[in-house]
Amino acid sequence: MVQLVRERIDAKGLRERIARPEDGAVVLFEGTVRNHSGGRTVKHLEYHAYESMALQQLEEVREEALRTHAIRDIGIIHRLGTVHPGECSMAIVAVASHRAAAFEACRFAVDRIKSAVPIWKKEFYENGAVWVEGDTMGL
Amino acid sequence: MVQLVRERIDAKGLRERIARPEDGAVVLFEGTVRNHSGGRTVKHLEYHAYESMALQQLEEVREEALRTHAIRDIGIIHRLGTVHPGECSMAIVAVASHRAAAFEACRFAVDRIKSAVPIWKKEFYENGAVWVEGDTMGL
Amino acid sequence: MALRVLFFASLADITGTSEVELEASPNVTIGAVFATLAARFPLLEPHRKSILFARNSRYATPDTPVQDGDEIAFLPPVSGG
Amino acid sequence: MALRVLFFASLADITGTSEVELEASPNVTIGAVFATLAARFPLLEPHRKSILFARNSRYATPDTPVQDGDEIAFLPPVSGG
Repeated sequence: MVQLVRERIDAKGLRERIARPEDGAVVLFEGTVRNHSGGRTVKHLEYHAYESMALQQLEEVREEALRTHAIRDIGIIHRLGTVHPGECSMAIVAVASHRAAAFEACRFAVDRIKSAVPIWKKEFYENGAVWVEGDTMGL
Repeated sequence: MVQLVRERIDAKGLRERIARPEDGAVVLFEGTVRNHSGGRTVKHLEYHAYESMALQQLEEVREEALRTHAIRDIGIIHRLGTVHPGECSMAIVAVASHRAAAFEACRFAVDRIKSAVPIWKKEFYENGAVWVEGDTMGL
Repeated sequence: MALRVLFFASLADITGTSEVELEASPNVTIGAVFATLAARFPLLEPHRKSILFARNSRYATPDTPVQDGDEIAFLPPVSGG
Repeated sequence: MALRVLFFASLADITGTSEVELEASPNVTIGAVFATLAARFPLLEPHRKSILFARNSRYATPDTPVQDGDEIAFLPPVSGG
């Protein structure tokens, strides 16, 4: 399950949809919007995406995580539009029999998303806003 | 915050108590009871603890995680008593500015708890029950 | 042949548009499409090295050939998560 | 001197009790307390190597001296989480 949403991310709902009684470990990662960045107070962020491509790429990240880690399932939700400090911009839930795979797959997915999925954030301050640009060296 | 509880663990509540708007990454680990173990169907588990010592040890794990990882906070809840398949037996939430520390601290805490905190589980099957014994080599 | 070209995030700010329609000659590559647009939007050129290219929602390289009806996208370094 | 000795999990099953009161001579160690109890509960002995010791809710070693009023605990390998 991969999703782009414009409303608040329901991380608990994602966990409930993904986890089953045969799983022994659930790892949930939430990226949350920080109220400061580079010494400036952040009022909010705006997330934009190349949506059709972002969904395909998220699905590829999901499939690669399933292929390369001993997990049973992994789900990803990324939020788009305006997100305020303290709110969740991305949630990933990985479930597995054992914790090592769940931790590693979750981390793998975050790293891949941050380097390969066409989503961008703009930080809004008291005065002004800038597009944050990541590092694509790893791609 | 470390806790031993006898009712269902409220992982979302834990997350909400621990995370603040200055955090950028939230990692939640849930150990969940599997419905099978070594080829046998598990009806339920029973967790017992040396409670006074377990609380002290959990607090030490928490403090060690805070000392050795760049996290802002970490909270741990472990359940005692009867726990059914699919239910959460332990939840750990680590929050940090950046995800690497949150992932590593959470994993560190799980590993330490499983090797150092005086809690034991007994698995109950259709017929019979056994105490599970961990590996204390790492202590 | 007709192409649809998409600009995202900072590149849309630079060009002042998120989308242009482009008439291109056959057998052109994505790199050539970029050169054409960099001539029209000179502020694009300094970003060339960091831009990622996509063709029909898939990552592509500058030497990927384009076909009639393709959707070409220019992507600045991503920053989701 | 008077000690309280606690058995947990499988060790409580083996001894049939989770707690015993013990009268011990002064300057005795936890290892000596274990030996006394292994004589009373012979099924304990084979577990000696895997048992962890605690004194007043803190991990201790077999050569830790015990004092009057101490709570000594014998812990099988833990399996929480």
